[in-house]
Amino acid sequence: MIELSVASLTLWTGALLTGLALVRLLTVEDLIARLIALNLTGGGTLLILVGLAARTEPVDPVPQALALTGIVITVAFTGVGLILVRAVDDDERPSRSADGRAHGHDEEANA
Amino acid sequence: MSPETTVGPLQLSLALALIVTAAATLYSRHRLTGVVLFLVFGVFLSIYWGVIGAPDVALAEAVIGTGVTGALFGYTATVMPRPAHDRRGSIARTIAGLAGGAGIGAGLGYFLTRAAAAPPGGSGEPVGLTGQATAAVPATGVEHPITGVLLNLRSYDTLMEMVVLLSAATVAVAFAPRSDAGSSTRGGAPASEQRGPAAPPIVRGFVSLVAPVVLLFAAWLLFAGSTQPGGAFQAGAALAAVMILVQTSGVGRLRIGPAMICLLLLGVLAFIAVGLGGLVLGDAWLLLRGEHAGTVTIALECILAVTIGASLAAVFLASAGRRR
Amino acid sequence: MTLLADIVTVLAGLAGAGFFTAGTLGLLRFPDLRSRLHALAKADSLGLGFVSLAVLVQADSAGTAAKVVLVWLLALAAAATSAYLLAGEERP
Amino acid sequence: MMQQLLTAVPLILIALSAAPALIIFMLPERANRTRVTINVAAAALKVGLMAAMVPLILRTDVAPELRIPFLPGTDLVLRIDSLSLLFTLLSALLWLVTTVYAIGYLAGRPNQRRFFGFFALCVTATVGIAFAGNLVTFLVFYEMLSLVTYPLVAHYGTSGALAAARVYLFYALGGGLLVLAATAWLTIVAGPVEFSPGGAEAVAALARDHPGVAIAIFGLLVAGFGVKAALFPFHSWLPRAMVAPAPVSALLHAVAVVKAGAFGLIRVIDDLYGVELAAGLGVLTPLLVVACFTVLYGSVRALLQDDIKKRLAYSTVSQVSYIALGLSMLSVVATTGGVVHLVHQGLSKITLFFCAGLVAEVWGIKKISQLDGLGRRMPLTAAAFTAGALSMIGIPPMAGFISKWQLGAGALDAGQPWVIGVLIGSALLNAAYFLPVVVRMWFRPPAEIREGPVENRTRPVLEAPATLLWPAVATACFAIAVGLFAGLPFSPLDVAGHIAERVYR
Amino acid sequence: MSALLPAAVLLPVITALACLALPRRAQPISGFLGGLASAAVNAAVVVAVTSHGVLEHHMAGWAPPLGIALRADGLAAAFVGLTGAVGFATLVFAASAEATTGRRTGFWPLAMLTWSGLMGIFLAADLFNAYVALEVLGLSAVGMVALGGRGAPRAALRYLIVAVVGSMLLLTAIGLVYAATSTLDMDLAGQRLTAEDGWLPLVLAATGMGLKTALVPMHAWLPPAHAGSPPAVSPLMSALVVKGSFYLILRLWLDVFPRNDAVALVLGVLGAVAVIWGGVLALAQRRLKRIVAYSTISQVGYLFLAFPLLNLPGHQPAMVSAVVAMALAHGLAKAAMFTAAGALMLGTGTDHVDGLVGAARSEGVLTAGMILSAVSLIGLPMSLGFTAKWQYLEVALQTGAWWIVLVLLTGTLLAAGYLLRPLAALIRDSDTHEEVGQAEIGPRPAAQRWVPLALGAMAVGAGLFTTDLTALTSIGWG
Repeated sequence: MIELSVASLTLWTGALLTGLALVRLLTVEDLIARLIALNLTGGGTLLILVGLAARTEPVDPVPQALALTGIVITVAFTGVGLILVRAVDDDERPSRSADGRAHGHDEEANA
Repeated sequence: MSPETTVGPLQLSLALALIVTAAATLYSRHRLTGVVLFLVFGVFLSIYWGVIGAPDVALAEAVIGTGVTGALFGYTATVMPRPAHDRRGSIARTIAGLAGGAGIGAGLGYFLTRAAAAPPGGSGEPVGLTGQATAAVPATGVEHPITGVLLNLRSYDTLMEMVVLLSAATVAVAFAPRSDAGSSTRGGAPASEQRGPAAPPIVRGFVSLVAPVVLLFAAWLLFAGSTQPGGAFQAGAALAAVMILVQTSGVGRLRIGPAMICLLLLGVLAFIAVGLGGLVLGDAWLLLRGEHAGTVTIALECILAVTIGASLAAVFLASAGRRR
Repeated sequence: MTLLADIVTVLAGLAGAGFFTAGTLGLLRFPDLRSRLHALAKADSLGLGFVSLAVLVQADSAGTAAKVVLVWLLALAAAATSAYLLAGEERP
Repeated sequence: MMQQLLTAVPLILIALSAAPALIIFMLPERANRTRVTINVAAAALKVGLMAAMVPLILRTDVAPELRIPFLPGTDLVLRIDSLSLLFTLLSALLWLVTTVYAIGYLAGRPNQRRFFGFFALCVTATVGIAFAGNLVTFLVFYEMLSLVTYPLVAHYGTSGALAAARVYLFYALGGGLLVLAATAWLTIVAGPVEFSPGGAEAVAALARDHPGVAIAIFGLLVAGFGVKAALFPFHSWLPRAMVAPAPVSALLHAVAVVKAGAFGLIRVIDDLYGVELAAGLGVLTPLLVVACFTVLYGSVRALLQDDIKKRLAYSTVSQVSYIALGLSMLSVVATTGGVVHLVHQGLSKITLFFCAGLVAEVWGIKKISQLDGLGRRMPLTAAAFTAGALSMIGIPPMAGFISKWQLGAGALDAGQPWVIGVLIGSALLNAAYFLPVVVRMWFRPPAEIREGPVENRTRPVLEAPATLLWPAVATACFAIAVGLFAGLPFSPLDVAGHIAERVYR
Repeated sequence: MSALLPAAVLLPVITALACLALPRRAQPISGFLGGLASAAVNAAVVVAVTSHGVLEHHMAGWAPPLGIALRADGLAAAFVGLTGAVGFATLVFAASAEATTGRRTGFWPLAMLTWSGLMGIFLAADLFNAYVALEVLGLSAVGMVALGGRGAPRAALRYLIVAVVGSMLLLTAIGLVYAATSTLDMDLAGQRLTAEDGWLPLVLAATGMGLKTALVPMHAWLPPAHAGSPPAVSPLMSALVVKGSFYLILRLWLDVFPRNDAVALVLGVLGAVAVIWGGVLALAQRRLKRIVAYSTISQVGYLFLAFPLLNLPGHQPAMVSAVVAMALAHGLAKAAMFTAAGALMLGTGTDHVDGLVGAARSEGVLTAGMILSAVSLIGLPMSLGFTAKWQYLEVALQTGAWWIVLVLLTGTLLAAGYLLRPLAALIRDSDTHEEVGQAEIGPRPAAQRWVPLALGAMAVGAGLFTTDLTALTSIGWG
């Protein structure tokens, strides 16, 4: 096969992934698709992170720990993102939604 | 699976598969196909991590990056009504998007490889901290280097990471569906959320079969973490999977109530307690050396796993709970 | 002993691959949801059985073997339940 | 102990004017009585303290000073020298008088708390400007003055008042910015520079090495201060700001704000560059030309105004330029004339503004054409107005004459005879726009008044209430006294002479 | 002594845990007490740094490059002090009324987590640890913004996406630095990083942090997020959260990345554009909170304007103290302005400028607070804003950067323009009844009156302590 070290393959995949996802992130307006693109960018960045540092024989444990932390942080952000998507959906859907309109006066004040 | 230094057919095909599924997910026509393709992408990515010799990251990607995130996306996409217009982007826009993305990716890749290829900073010592890290791991009371780094060498990172999860959980508590808005019920909400249609027997059977196995798997992951890939995060995610399964199948009903909130607090509190203990006994925060370091780490991991599971479940409830 | 194991692995592997392809073909060709479910559930589960057999033989310790079998059983249960649910959705 | 006491004096004086402001802001709106007592007591105390300081400062030439670390390299310096003493004495005296006048004028009107609070803050700023020992401290109080006078100009809250106040603020802030840029540049090029009589040697060194930079900085400073001193291109905010209540126009636009600009010019020309150095750089002649032009331009515009306060405003524009005129001539007598005109113009102009306020308040007269026969209706006010007007024209023995005489002598001494022509011309113009008013007041039958309070119209003689009338009369008497007793020691002329001599030493 | 540093990061977390456990009624009390304790610890850190110099704590006993270190030098201590002061004042403001914290629970725990994230960034000496702290800050800030009224969740979502993209750019930069220097500790990386390795991570990190600090081309997300969030959240966002990502790029610029004039010039020019464009946009706004939000964009421009001057040899200590003074001045003044705006909005029900006419008559103290903060934001004398601009001017004039002098002066006039218009409306009380009707303000609790005044007074009063601030900032500096 073409001589290409694992590290640079990971690097290239990560870079391409991040590029693709970043462009789509800026163009799509459906919120869930945007969050998916965000996750893909996260995956791409972690690939780059480990790809950059993966040139020692047993892959260097420190970047792996960083990648692990990155994954957990991405899931935390995605979770909050989805909660907000639901909140946006409740706000902008004209039909009544289950959680009542508290603080009417505070409501239009912040419009 | 010791990683070959040169790229074999498996790695190449996986890399290609990753790029193709990513493109398909990003430019999928409907929201649900996007989510399903995202799951497929997650599976490929997990395998890819395993193949290039990062088993821990592979496991984490599988359980958290694909498992829990997939569940979150899946349920939120299905519960939310489909938007009026679906994403009817024209072919030309898709091609342009793909070309643009590939261009930026190629540019980034070119610069990154050039930077990575350059010999590391003149100090000439072996690249990365592999040597020093593996040398220091025995002192942490845990054999597996990754867990050693995560829970001892750089335990402060993990503590801050737990704070990130705590923050997500707090947002979940704030946005919990009114009926089970945890400890701060403000006035009775309208009809409390019913359980939905009674679960069909086969589902109940499936859940009662699979749930214990996954719980066992979570426990195994936790304890395996000290010697081989595994650890608190993966175990926590498995726990969350069980909770999500129970909630969605309707077998049981979870609320973000005082019990759940207590679980949310436990992990960070325990970590800070260990940190304080390290300061009092040793002379630095989070100091964990000596013979009983291993047992303390394991105990801490158990609590962390429970909290991570509870946090992810809370986020699931807040985002995917039925509104009507 | 290992020669026999290798032969079993190759054969079981090929059989598994064959069943998977059959399942996918079924998915593409069959007209409605139920027949597709039928093809997928059966062919893929069988295919997975063969693949796990192929891996089972190579397993170095009883523990790993038990885990592979566990994987297969869980996959079976999951396939059955999801097929049932999907079928249930589209009541005529 | 003596030295320690001395350093505390500047701080005490500033605190003396700042404290009433804070207290007034704390008091509720209706606490009129306490507010009045605080104001008058603080003003009287300050005048007393300043008067006690005069012999001490002039004779023993000690300059109490206070340093507070402020910026890396430059400190906040508060120093009392003879010039700051003269200016503070003037502002303290007129603050007392105007406070009495304002209490009468605003009785029964809303928002008095805000008015008197910012009024006291404005005087604090003026005192701060007087005591400033270096350009940075001067700038701090200069900008504070702009900010604090904004609510006073916008006091009535009408859209007209707000528009005028906004114009005023932007002119003032623009001026402040020019001074900020110049100060920063000067500090970098010549290091932290302090005011010292006869000019700072660091500035002299700068002028020697790169005169271009020194001239540019001088230009910026003069432009920055010229805005408040209402020099020609920057004067248009002054007439527009006449929309403010009478006490505000009186104190601010006759004494505090306008004089702050003039005071800035004195500090720059006398205490920063030094007159000889400035002359050497050739920057004085352009300033002289601008000053002369403003003098004439102000007088001509005043001639065309029918509204009393507008006419007085343009007269201020021209009169303040006399000070600039005096400063930009290389002679001790001219500088003395410039400095002493600061006091004389203040006293005379405040009398005129007081009378304008009186007339508007009692009879509702705003136009000059309605002033016929005022002598019969309000004899005392008319008399005070006449005294002020004569002083402005420069008729002996009034205060105005003394300073114009000095300026004339200075012009001869400095070898610029054409300036005398300008002085005579402007005196004629002053006469042209003041004398008809005086004549109209005394020798014309009283015109019938349409607007204004109805019940007053029929009454033959109606003087303003005491609190309004006596301040006007008092300042008129001061103007006369200052003119008559100019020769005495410790008179404004004597102090100005003392200052001028030290500049030329 | 150095054990104070982790305590400063973890104490807010413990308070957040307490607040999460308590019902909404009890949260203000526990939050207030926690805030008090955290502010005390912050003050202790500042005092410790002034007396003992640079503090360093190796977490878990491992020294860098293996372990993580927390380090507090003068620069960090200044920002720690700012967080203590503004954070505590805002918590007092939030405790005054439940309406200030938005319509959902969750303000108190999220506010304390934001505080902890900020401390994590200011005290970080490890690159990846700074990234994780930035994430703590980002996520809790997104949570807080989302507590607002109708448009808040959408603004929060947009802010979330901006925060994640910014962090990923930073993560890539950290990966590159690690690849080049095999260490994550900032000082060690700074020593080993060479110029040709250093430019790409610098560009990525600068873009990422520029995005999170809303530098001009990437500023569109800030106004809806800061203006739409609840009254108690906006001051935290504009005064502190924005400073977190700026501090990070400043720290990386000074400690890690080698000198790069091209990037410095680009950041400087973008800063200049931000000052002007932010000012112009603020002029066009009709709602008070939006004016203050766009003012943040303009003031952030000042911070980035310093980068071209930070690079020049010999001027670095002076310029660092200038940037710190500007950041602190903006922090204090902006917190005062937003708390005052929030209080006015709660009082009159709207934050439209015409709806606030004549509010000064009944809310004199509040208006005084706004006037003082306007003085500092415009940079009028005596205020910390003035002394900061003065230090900028001095360095700019010494190095002949005339365009920076011009931007500083125009910025001052613009700030005067967009700040004085709302203030004029407040002061204007149309007793002559020819104007728009008078605004009736519901009675404001004491905290909502005195917090803006206290913060405004600090913003102006701090001007007198500029020499002490310069001394503090230069601790631990070459």
